[in-house]
Amino acid sequence: MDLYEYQGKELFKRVGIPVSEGRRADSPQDARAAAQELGGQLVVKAQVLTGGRGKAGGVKLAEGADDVEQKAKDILGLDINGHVVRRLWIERASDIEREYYLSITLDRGAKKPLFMFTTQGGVEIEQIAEERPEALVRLHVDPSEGFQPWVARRLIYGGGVTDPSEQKQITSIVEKLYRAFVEFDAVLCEINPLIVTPDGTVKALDSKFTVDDNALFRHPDVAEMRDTAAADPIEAFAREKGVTYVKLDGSVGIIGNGAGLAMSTVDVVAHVGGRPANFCDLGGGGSAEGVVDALEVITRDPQVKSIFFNIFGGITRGDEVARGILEALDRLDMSKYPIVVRLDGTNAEEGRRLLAEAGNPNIHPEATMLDGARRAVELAA
Amino acid sequence: MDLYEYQGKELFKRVGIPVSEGRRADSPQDARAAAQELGGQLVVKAQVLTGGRGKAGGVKLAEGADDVEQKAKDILGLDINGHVVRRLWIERASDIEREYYLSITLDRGAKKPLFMFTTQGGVEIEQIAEERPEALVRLHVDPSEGFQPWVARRLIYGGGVTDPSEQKQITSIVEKLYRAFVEFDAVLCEINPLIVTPDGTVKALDSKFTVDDNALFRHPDVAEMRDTAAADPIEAFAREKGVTYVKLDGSVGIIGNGAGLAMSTVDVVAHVGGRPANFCDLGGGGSAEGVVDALEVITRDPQVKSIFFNIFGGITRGDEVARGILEALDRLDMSKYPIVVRLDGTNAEEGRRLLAEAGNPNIHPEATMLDGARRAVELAA
Amino acid sequence: MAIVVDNDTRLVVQGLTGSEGRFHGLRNRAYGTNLVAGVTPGKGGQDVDGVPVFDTVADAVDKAGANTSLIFVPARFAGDAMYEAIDAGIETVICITEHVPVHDMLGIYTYFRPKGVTMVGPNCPGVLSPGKANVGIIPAEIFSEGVVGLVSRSGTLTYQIGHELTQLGLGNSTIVGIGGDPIVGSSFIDILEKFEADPETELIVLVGEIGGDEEEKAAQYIGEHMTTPVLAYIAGFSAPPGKAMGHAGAIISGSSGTAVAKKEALEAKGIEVGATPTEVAQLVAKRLK
Amino acid sequence: MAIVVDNDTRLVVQGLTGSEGRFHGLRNRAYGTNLVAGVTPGKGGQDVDGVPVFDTVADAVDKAGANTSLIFVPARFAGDAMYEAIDAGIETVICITEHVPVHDMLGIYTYFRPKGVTMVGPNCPGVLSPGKANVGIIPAEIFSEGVVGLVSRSGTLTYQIGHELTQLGLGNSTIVGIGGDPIVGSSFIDILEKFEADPETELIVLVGEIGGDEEEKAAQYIGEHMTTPVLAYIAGFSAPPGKAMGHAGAIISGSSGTAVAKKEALEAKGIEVGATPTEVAQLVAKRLK
Repeated sequence: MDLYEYQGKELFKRVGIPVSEGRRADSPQDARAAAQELGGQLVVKAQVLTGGRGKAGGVKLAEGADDVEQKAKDILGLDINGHVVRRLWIERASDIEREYYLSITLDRGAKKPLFMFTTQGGVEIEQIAEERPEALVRLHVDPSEGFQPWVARRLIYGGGVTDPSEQKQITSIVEKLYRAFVEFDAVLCEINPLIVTPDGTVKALDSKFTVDDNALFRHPDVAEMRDTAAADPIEAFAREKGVTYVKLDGSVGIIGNGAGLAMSTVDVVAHVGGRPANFCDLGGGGSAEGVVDALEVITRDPQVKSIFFNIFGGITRGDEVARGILEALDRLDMSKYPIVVRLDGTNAEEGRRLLAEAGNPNIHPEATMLDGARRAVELAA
Repeated sequence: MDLYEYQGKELFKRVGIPVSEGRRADSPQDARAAAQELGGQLVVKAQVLTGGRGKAGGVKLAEGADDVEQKAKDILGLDINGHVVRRLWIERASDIEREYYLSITLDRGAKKPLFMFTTQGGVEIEQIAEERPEALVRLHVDPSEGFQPWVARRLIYGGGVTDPSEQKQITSIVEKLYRAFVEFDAVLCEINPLIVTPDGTVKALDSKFTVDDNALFRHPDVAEMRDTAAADPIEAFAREKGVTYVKLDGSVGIIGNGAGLAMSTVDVVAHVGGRPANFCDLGGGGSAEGVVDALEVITRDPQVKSIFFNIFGGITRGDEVARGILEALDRLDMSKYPIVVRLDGTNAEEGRRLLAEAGNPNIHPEATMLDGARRAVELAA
Repeated sequence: MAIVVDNDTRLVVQGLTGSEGRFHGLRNRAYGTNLVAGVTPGKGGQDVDGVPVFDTVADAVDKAGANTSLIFVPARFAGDAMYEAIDAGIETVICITEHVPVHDMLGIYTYFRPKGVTMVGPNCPGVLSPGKANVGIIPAEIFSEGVVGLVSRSGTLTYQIGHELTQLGLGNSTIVGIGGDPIVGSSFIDILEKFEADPETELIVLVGEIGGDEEEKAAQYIGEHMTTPVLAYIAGFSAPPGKAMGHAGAIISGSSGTAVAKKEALEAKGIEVGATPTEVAQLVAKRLK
Repeated sequence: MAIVVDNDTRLVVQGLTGSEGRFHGLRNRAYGTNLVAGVTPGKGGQDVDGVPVFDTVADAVDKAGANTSLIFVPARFAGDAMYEAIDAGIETVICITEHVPVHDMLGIYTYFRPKGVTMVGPNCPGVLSPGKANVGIIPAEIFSEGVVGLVSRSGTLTYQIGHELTQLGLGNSTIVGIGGDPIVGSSFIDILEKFEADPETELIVLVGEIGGDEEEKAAQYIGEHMTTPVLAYIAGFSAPPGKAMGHAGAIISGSSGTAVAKKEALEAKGIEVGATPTEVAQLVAKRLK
């Protein structure tokens, strides 16, 4: 789960990483109130879960209630890489002497957290990694060792920070960032830029914070931060129903069990000339109720013309899937969707029997994945 | 550093292990006030850093201010295994249905923390370990794994706890005891007995808590718990001066550098027929000031007749030791003590030269440890 | 021979009394797997269709001689269950549970690796050595004994490919679903190493998917260390670019991670990559002819 | 040959710019040890009598080729320094610092053991291979080259016994002070194993003291695994019984831990135990005659 800048900064604050004071604003009126409360020179920042908002006009300096309200009006509603701005973060403007970059992320290759730090901020960090890799210090932390002060020293001295006060402040931020990473079950905590002000104060001017979805049960307060309104409405509905769903742009609705098979089904539908409408993974459980939910999600997409169930049972049982399909046909208005069903694996025979007995003309059984894909593509035409 | 029962319970409370409410009392008047505050049936418990206080009459039930005051009078001043009772802990009496035993300690052999648990409480735990080892569950925790719930399950099911409420309470206590062990840098946390009351509540009725002296810098609040008055006055003075000193019962004062050499010097003095007055380790640093302090400590013991310096320099330098001895002769009244000095190792030659130049008749140089020991024994006769 | 599970497997199911644990545990037993015990705290002394249940894995090891554990407990208890199995002396730990927090796995991975334990999963379908033992949720009836080793990050995709092989009359030595999570106990390379050492395995099918760089690393490893031929399938060519993990993620993985990048990395080492599961099975058949 | 330190040692001193670090580091160099670097955060780029100082151990490894570290930093920073050395790829870490918290060592011990690093200390005098290298605070001038391996929990007692040997014309292959703390990087057994494998070492003197059960375990190990003869000395026969560690301590160590118990355990395996340092030296002389 990706957090907005202001949410990540809230978590930074909790572990003691210095950030600027600010207020959230969802409307020009909110922005005006925030300006009155905070006073002085402010920055109005679009809160979107994507990069490049600066170039897109999503970050503006302002001073005074009128100016802030106007800038808020300008920014709210902007479309930044397909994300519509609905929230703002109004914070005290900071003078910037230097810009650094600091992050910790889960390196799944090394199976260790990885710190990255450079004092060559202000440009795209990927560019530095590419062009001047020696300027980017990378350092793994062994999870069984945990954070030790030498880790901060390697970053600081490796990055060429020489001012003792800066060294001290960054050391403390590095330690706290590690704590945030572990305590909040993060997979990414990024400060870009980490700035030094003219009076020598080091602080986080932005935040990129991603928390492991699987660990949200340990962090109900973080889970509540999710902005369900920001997502695609069908994807939001899918999340609500507990269905793994990604919208694509075609006409063949696809339901598979297991991410791999579902992905492969999307590939095969494309391979035989069809256009997949979505990726939808029933997941491991695959109860009848889950099947109904999945169908309800998929049929919200008006582009869908046919539906392809590609099920290879393991922990998912073919009879449960069949029951779910029949239940959905009962409860939902599914009359306009031809449903191609390919069932194999655990209790598949029983499932095929149940479907055959139902005798619904909209159900088209197919014996193989490839044949199922072809049939679904035909039926969507 | 060993903590009193009530201090250990204070730390238990901080991590959430249930204990009875109580008050510390250093006088019968304190005890009366505590009784008035707490009310009901109480236990007056001697606070001493030794076992067997129950058998020695150091724990008594009492009810009402008069009774508690009287019991406090009875117990204060008792000598329990050489420890004079100066503090009491007055706590609410607990009804006991069953007595268990739970501890975690540093197993230096395995280099791991070791949990021990038995439901066969109420008798000496060493006896159970000896006679019915199968009734004592022992379980190491891997420090890199940390506490995991299965550890508590192994203890509970291994010990035969079957009541679900008890299982739940003990699981929570096991986890918290581990936390106390780690967070307070303990080498021992023992709950004996861990009781179950007739209404099924599990709590710690006693505590034995030992904190690593080397980690006290991380726990200034725990360091302040030290009862300097309880120690032998010379040992207390030694601690104050930062000198490692153990009083023995003889006449030859011994100063060595390093615990091994100091211990071996004590052995060799005994081996050649002398009676060592003490064990005193100058430690690694061995500055001139440290030497003066050590001499000041040792000469507080009226039994001391002669002093044997046995120094083999490594990090300790012979010239520093010599300077310390000369300094002490200058500043302290050392005229009645013949000092046998054996110097070898780092800068020993320089040290021997300094002592020779001083020409003090009380200084008796010797070339070997064995000769030094013999000479010191002669001079103490 | 076979790898990971075989006739010497003495299985304990952690969570045997739960509905999934019971269903698949007994199914594994019905297949012929030597299911010796179940573990459910508080249910020690009971039995599940004749299989003794213990309170702890240590009891299952001491009293029933278990050497392999299959984990079916809910995600928030799965880390604890894995540690319990490892510390009880279980040699092979197979965790089916999905949604295990990645920080839990970070600790467990670091912990178990130096101990020489074999761990598969979490979020995996388990391991099947046809004719010998089935440990997990793989529907064994679609596989037959044979010479093809199969290793996959995806469960159901594995069944699909195994199924296609069976249709062509080809069998498997062992099928290993390593799981799709960011951190799993055994990587492609760990399993490839075992297959390489298995005289029964004559050819290996590697089934990968988008994300991470395990397929790229496997390609490198195969090029450097393996003589057994390997074929591959990658899922996710039509997947939309994933949501950005911030700059740091991009820097770590570089251009790797896409299906195309994985395909290219494999082909650069001479490993054929099939376009569909059906095509992979056909390629295998051609090679083994 | 020799063990732990020798002519291949390339030494970095962590804390070289401190007074103890400087004194002993330069003394080690004067003895002939190849001192290649010092580390003091913030003093990178300086030098100590010509020895380059770096900010991090990683720099000392990369730029000066250090393979052995000698740690002289204060106790509260020693754990960090040990981790830094291990993770920088240092092969041999020798920590002189005393008063390191035991929980710090618990973590470090668990961490470094599977990595194959050699660690000696903390709270130890270091390691001296006469004629080759001296790493630590052992006064090298009292030792000479020879065939006696010396391993001891006590620093100064080691010097005493080495001194007695020298008086009798006997020299040492290597002198290892393992340190007296409850948890140290190398146990008696770790060092005995190295001596056993060292063709230059013809006889070993083990110097123990009261507390713990490392001497008892060493006796067992010697009986089972060693052909090189071992003699021993134990300090602390006149020590008063230590303050009780509560019941748990007594249960763990049983009756072991006293000087008498250690002496008996050693003698039960045929290992002679001298009554004084002088007597041990005489026993060695007799054996080597």
